[in-house]
Amino acid sequence: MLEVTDLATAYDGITALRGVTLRVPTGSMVAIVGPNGAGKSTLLNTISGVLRPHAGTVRFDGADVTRLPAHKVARLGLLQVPEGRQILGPLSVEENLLLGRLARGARAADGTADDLDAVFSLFPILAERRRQEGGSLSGGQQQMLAIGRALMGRPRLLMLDEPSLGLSPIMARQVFDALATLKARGQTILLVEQNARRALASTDFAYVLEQGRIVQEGPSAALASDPRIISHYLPETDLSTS
Amino acid sequence: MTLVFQQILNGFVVGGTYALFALGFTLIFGVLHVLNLAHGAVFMWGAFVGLFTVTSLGLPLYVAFIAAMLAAGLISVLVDLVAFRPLRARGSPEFAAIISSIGVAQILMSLAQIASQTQVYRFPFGTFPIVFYNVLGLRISLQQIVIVASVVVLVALLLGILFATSFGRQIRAVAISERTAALLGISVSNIHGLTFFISGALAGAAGVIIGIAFNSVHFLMGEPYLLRGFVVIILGGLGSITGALAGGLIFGMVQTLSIAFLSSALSDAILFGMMFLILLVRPSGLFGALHRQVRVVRQ
Amino acid sequence: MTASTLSLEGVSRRFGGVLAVENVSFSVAPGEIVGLIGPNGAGKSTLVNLIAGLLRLTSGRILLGAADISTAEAPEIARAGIARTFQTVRLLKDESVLDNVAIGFHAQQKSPLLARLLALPAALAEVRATREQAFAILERFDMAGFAHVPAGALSYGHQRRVEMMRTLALRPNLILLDEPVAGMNDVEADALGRIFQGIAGEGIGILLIEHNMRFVMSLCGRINVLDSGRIIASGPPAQVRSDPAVVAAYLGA
Amino acid sequence: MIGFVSSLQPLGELVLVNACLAFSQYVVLRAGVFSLATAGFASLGAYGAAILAARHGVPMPLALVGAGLIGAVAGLVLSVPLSRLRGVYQAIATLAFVQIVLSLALYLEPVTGGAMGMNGLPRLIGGWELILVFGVIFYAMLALSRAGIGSTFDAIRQEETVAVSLGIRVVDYHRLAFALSGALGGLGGGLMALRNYSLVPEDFGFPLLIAVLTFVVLGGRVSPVGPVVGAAVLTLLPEIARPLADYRLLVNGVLMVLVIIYWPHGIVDTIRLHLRQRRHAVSQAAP
Repeated sequence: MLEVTDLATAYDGITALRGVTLRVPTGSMVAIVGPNGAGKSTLLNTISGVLRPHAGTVRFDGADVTRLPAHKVARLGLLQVPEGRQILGPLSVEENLLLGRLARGARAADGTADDLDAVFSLFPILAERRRQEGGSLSGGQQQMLAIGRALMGRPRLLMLDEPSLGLSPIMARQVFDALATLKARGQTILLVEQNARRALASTDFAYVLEQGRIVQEGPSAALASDPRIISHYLPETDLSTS
Repeated sequence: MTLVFQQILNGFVVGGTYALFALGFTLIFGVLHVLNLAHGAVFMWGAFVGLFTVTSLGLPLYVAFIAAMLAAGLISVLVDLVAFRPLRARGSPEFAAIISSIGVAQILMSLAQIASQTQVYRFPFGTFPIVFYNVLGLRISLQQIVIVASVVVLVALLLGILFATSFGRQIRAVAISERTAALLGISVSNIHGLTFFISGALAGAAGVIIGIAFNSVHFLMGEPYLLRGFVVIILGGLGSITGALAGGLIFGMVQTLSIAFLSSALSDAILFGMMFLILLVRPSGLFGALHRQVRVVRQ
Repeated sequence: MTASTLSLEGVSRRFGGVLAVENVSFSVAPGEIVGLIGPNGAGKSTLVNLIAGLLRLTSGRILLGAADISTAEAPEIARAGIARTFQTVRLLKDESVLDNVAIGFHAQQKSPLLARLLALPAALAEVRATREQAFAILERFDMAGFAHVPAGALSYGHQRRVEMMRTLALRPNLILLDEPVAGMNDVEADALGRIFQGIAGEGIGILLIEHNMRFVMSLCGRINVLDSGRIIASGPPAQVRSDPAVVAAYLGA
Repeated sequence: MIGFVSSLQPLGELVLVNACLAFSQYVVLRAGVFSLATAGFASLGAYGAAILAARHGVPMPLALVGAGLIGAVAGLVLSVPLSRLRGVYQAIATLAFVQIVLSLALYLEPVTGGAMGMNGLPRLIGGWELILVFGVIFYAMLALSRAGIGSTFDAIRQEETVAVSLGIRVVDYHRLAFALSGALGGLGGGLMALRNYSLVPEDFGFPLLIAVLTFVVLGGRVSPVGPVVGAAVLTLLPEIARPLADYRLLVNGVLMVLVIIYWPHGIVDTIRLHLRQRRHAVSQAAP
């Protein structure tokens, strides 16, 4: 569904991505793991059209979307849940969700109420808080709202940037449970995570990004048991203590 | 005592027109975070279009009103295209945006000067029937009633668009975060254009109303309104819709009362002094809106 | 400037309802390189801004030697001897490399304002002397050939160096480095690391905030690990990297 | 030939007066202060000089010094609250200052002559005096650039957070910029008053504010040559290209938009940066 080929992006004068190539097949859940500052967010933002690459291509469902502006990429159903959630704070929970519907564009015009209900059944807390300002929610609830908002746009590919960032372990687990539910329904997902163990446990395939390059790739289960992966995060860690 | 109430009433009407002018001014700041110093010139062109629709085309006033709103809306979109969009593409600082909007204001004023041959125009006698009513001892003209009514309708329309339509939601989303809006599939540049159109249309309406109320339309009429518009939006808080409304009304009252009981020269000193004080004590305005962070002292 | 120890005592900072930094205590002695690591959003930048005088403390104290600098404003912190670099390089892009370094000497200017306003000989002599000192720093960093190049035209690695030189011009006794090797490859990072070691060798304390674990581990004598605003581990690299709390914070429980 | 030159003299004088006002705007913009107060300072200086010279018979040089002092004091007073504000807030607050001065000039009729202004003022300043005053100011501006204050201003304007981290007391420098701007603005106003025969409040309103701003935007905000070039071009252009005179406002507007979009550093600084880059390119090619 998504094919990224030889992507290179410079950002703030730093070359943040160098020759990144990856694929996300339809129906799969793929992780990109790597340390802070490896270029993971830059990669998602380049795919989303927020940043312009200076080399390489992004193809989505066969169409070249490399130089498409962000809103057009979103309207194709390539939706990103950005890092730090980016809830529109002064708007209500429901307004945030309704805005998410715009990305659906011409793809489907029916079933509005159903979509809201679907989000509310996945995250019941949002139904309770639907009239509240988005900014008044807790971090975990905001993450749920951000995911729900993207789902309103009926994403063909859902990209998440660090969905567990700053969440308590319980909240993070709830978020990942929701992702598992979505995956079970056939949702294609590209997940960026710093928390490698959690990411590898819930995905099919994973890429390791370091200093803007893919340094390793493989089935998530295989990577999870690869001691070298863990060494990317904590060099020379004695595995017996972890 | 009646005199005071009469002045308060007059101030209320004047304040309504200021609010109408300032709403578009503050809307652009709220959404795009730039000051559009061409807003006064757009307002002036609205008045001219309204006037020519009545005098040259002989059409009724309500048509002139709509024509002025449409024309001023389109001029305002042009202002965005010429003055702001090229700078936005480059990420230029707010200084540049202010300068380029002053430049465009001068171009618009100069064109009006050439078109009007520096003359002061008036709406023909009888464009608006002169009728007065006495209510509780106060004199109210039909004109004042229509002014207040149209301000109320336009404000209701604006609030309706902003808070009850999908377009309004998109405008508010862009105001909060352009990047998040784009990731949700909102075309940020279209929303900017729409915002400028609404802002210009409001200015156009204000232009016709003020052109009739003071029975004078000329190429320099935008400047004093722009300056007073500053006071209104600072009183209410830069970028705040309700603030612009309240600020407009306060401004109208203070101005009318101070002219009536002190002097017109002192009135400006009082109003601008008020604005100066607000900026020092509460830069976010009486009703609190955007407040840009300043990092010279520990926060 | 006499070297003195930076100490944080129970420093906290609240934003709205959230404690971004909670009861943080540690110290950086002269000549010591201390690491501060932690996942994204752990509160590292907040901590830097608290020390540098850009944010107000909610509670706790920050001392430099015996002096309490908790409420001092940023320019006074700099004059007290704490210099800093920024996460993204911030240079005066249109000015020459030499001018960018020379401005670092600002706090040491002695000629009175009037002399400078009128460009009296004493003031001009001071400007010349400052430029010579700046040039000496350039030579030391092997950048003399770039003295008159606009800083914005340099490569990223060189811009980082200019920033470092400007920081040294302040003659600090402590330097806060905010992710100095972000976006660099290992070779570039190691080159910069050797410069840091040289600086520390002169008795200047360094607080190194960094993502790059390998870099931090190789350079620091002590490391503090921040997670959700709290210090969860503190000690020499070997001890920190086998600490279960640290492993959990980075890899997930 | 002599007739032609003598017809140019008033124009040349106007350029010099405008350049003084442009320097008042330049000094604040260079320090990263978005002040539009120059027109207000000029108004205070003009009335001050006129009252001192015409009513109290103070000699011309002293009246000019008085005008500069009045402006400097006003700038200093204004800087106390305004160094806390930034950007558009600073701009709007100084705009309010200009309007307050303007309406007080209208209101205080016994002192200022109100809307009728002051008429029949003696013409105490001619070409040579102007050249002398301009020379002194230009020297002061050069001094500012050479003795380190200019580069401190540049640092504050471009990266305030960095400036602060280097121990630069930004508030002090903003005060200095306001005071200098006040002094230069007051002096410029004094020059206007002492060579114009008459004085009305509208001379110091929004149009002057915009004109002065245009000088600096067009000329450049860093090199002290910039404001002079800006003032000269905009003062002479309508006179040299006579057909343009009727479209002065239009030409100004178009110039402003084009310059800020395509040459955001202004004429002089763009050329300066370009030359430096070229020189650097040459020195790199031939090491």
